[in-house]
Amino acid sequence: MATQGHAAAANGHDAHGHGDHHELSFVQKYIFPLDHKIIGMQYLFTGILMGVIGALMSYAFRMQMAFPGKAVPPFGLITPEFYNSMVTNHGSIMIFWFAMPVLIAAFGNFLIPLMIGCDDMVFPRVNRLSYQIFLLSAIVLIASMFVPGGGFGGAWTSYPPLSASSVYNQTPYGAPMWLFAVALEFVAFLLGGINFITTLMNSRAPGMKMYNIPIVIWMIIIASILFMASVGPLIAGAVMLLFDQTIGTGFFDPVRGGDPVLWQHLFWFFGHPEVYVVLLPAMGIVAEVLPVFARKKLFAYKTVLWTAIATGVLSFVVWAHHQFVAGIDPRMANIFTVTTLLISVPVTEMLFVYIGTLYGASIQLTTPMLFAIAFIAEFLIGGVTGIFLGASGSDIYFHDTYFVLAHFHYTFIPIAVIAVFAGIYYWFPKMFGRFMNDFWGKVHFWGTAIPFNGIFLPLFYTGAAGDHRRSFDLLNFPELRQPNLIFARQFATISLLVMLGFQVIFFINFFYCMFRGRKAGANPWNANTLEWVAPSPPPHGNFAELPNCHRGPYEYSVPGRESDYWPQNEPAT
Amino acid sequence: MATAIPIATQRSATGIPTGKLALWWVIGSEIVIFGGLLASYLMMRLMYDSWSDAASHTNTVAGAINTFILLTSSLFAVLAHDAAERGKGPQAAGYLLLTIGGGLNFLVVKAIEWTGEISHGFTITTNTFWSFYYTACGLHGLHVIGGMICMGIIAFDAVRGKNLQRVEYIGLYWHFVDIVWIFLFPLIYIAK
Amino acid sequence: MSEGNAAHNHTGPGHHHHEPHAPSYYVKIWAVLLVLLIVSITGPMLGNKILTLITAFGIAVVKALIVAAFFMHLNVEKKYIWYVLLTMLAAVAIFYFGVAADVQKYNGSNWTKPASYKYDEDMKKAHEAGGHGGEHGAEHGAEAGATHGAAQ
Amino acid sequence: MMESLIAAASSYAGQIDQVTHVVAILGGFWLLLAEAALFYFVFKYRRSRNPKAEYITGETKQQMKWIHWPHNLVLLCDIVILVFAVRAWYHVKQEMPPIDEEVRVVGHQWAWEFVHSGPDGKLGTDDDVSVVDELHLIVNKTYKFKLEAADVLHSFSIPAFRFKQDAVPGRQISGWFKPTKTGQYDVPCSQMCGIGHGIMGGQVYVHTPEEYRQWLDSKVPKSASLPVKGVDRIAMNQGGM
Repeated sequence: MATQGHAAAANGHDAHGHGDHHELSFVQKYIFPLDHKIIGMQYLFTGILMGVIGALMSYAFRMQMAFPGKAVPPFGLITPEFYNSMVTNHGSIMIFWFAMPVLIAAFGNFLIPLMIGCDDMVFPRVNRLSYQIFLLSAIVLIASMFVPGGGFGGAWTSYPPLSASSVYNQTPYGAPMWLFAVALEFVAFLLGGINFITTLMNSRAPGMKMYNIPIVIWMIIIASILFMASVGPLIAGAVMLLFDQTIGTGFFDPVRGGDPVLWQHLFWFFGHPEVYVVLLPAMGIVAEVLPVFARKKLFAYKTVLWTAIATGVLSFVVWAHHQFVAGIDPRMANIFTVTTLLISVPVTEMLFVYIGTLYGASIQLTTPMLFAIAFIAEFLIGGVTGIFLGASGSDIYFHDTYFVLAHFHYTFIPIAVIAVFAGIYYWFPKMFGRFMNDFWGKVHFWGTAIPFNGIFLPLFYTGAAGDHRRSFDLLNFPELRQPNLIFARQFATISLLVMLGFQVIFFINFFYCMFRGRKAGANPWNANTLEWVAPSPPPHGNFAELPNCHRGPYEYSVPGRESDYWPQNEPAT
Repeated sequence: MATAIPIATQRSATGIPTGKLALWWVIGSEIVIFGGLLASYLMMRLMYDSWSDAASHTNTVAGAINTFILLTSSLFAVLAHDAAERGKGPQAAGYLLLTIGGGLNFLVVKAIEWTGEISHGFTITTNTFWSFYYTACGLHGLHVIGGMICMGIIAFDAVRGKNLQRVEYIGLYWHFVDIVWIFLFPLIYIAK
Repeated sequence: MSEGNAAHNHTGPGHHHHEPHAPSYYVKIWAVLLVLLIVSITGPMLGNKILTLITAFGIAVVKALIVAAFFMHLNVEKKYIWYVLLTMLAAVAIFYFGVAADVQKYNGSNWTKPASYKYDEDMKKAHEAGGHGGEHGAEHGAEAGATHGAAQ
Repeated sequence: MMESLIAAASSYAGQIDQVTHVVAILGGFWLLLAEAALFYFVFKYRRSRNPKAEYITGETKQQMKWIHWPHNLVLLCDIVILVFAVRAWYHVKQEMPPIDEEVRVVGHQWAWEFVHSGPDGKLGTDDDVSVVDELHLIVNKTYKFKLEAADVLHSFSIPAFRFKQDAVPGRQISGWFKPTKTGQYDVPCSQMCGIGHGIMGGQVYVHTPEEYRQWLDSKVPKSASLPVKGVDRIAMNQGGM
């Protein structure tokens, strides 16, 4: 490979390049860092904080759903405006300010340089800028809920004309601020994505060929490319909608020549690939955790990689299934049904590969492994229920019901919560040089995985019985006043409270073990990938000596070897 | 603050320098942004017969002059790259300044053109054709301004022979902005 | 040490440099571009719609390709840069063809767009009524927006 | 399965439920199979029972079969689902069967306006009966609706008919339904339409022809000339059934 020449030369000035990094002040190191790991932490903590805010919002509106008209401490009576704003911002936060920063930005920043064996991202300052823009976007979003008129309440899809005019949405400041925050966030992730892609393409350890790259890195890169190729129209659309809101253009006003359906397309052309933008990194995390604790090579590496790429390509031609009944031409819906059902093939294939990895394995049920297995088990449900919605015929009924809501929470919670926990428990020793407590980790696991089903299984039922989304009081509709539906809603809400309660254990465990946990060595899990070569936690510059790569990342239990793992950097003897 | 360059930045597994590779991805992401906007415009332009009447009010002469200016500034940008390639920093900086001059000219023509249109009552809210007109040209204009600022900084370094490879990168960006205009020109000014 | 020197000093095996051209080479390409520009401006004067489309958009594509190939040096760049750019263009094309069926038409299977039809008619009338469709259009727009909001 | 959750009161409710059931059976099969395999492996290959893992690359032809066969079978299931789904979709959204009556539906913030064709059976005439949040239909008649939105997006949804269509400002979207069971059903708005989205819901009353005529009589002003023709038409259609 052409690189090896340079990289070897570059390794020469390693000592020089990083010698002067030790005298950084606290502010330089943690507030304005250039180190990819610290920036990853910033994304992780900001993302989790936003996730907690989003979860508290779900508490507010789930209480209203279960006990309509009762005061919800500490919010008091939930007004429709407040309800709409909570629903809208919950959706936006969980996807744009929780799932994306944690799955792509936090894990991407932390893992990419470590796992491909180099000392940092290629553009540390762009990386820092990307976080700062992201932080600004989060601040703008939070602020948008406290301006006169309240936060935007037009759903996270923000369909005009409702979102385009304060005459309709009653939030003259909330709506533009929401949109501005989203646009800023896109800019942050574009910068981050360019950094990720360039780093992977140019800065791999010598010897790391295409099929030696760990799956999680591939997934983050594919996700970044998907994001970059799909977000453009929505950035343009956000500018157009912002002009509609603020200076009175008519891009989406039919009377003035615009078209509301255009926004739907601009939004979902991005919105659907976005699902895979967060799904793929989660799949990647699971692909890292499974082989380590199964002590077994990942089944069919190349299949996983190519199915991921196929999923990415297909994700560009399925977007209109979100709009089947939204006013698009019904003939187009047939084309999009075909593509939507097709995309189930690579995704199921990926899941079968993961299940196949467990065949003949030697499974240690550690906390990260439990979460990884739970991801597969729960995501399967999310995937299968998606077919009801992708099949145009049944979508006529299920569209915009709680069935849809339960379906995508069955995909997003495994993605953004369960897989993220698997990743945090797994890489915690690398992040902080200490273990998290395994017992409390398992308590947290059962307290997350079981109540989660308690929330959303009842919602499949209520959705199939006709509960439609985003109504602040379903008792306004006679068909939805049946006692068993009311019970199901209450059951879901109580399960939510239980699940939220168990997260407290996680936070205590996390922060306690950050400082007091059992110390971990460089490679506590006996894993192969390059991040475990660096000390725990890795210093700025990561490796004492930059590693070379000699083999694929999943060579566990290779016959004829004494140890059951074979690190990527170990030369063949 | 310590500004040592990470080894990551200096590696080049693809054989393309890191900065240049990143710039190609920037251009890739810009293609979809402009592509989304222009595709939206094109759909409505093709649907509404009346938009050709609206388009007849655009100033073809100004558009043509601006195309000429941008093409010429692209020539200067590539000459700057050529000079940088030969290690002639000050000469490269000189060409960059000429490119910036082209950008300024472009903006001046644009300003005159917009002033005329606004004084005739064609503002961004007049109707959706003009909304697209101002949004697309405005977004493009912002790219011109951004490119000029970066070019100024790079020219400042280039005089002293520093960071000469960046002359090429900013040139790539400038050519891309030029290409966007090459498509805006027929879309807005010529097809009537 | 600056980033620039670091990256630029690489003349290792992977880093290719194309042959430097004389400035006159670029000037020649520029001259070709100018000729194309003149053709694209004069094209519409012939008054043939199809010819206009060819001279306007066909030439735009040619000009863009010339700038990309010779000024951006894509002719000597690694092939996969083309693939990256073409992928992005493909995304735009997919977007266009997926959306045009709804946005670019007045009607389709079981739907029509009366508002868009009326808008187009009004615009045409305004244009015929007076040279300055602009001011009229502005009033119309505001008025329409207001009635739209209030009447219903 | 679906009928036990919510009434099926239109001619195509059964067909849409059929799609749901096909998906449930095929999807359920794969779901159970995958979950069973997953938990069986986790149980069987846990460390205490199987201390040494096997080395399987999953890239030999023999091993790839385990991916390829499910791959092909999933594809086959997709095609089956596709056939059912597209048939139902075509029937509900693209076809326009011979119609008996027309009704105009307009979504407002935050109420439905239903314009019934009135005694003369034609929309757009003086005797149209416009009612807020009440849609009155005759059982076993095929209705064509013309759906509009006055301000923002709404979604005209009748769960008991298994029917849903968004109303888009600037567009007029048509479709049809044929109620098959008398009774009273919800017509919620199921697309976010602003603060009052949660209270926006009407009722559809599916009447027998006699009940419908009574309702219509109560709406038509006595002074209007007796619209014999319209009533006759209804009666005639009734006879023809």
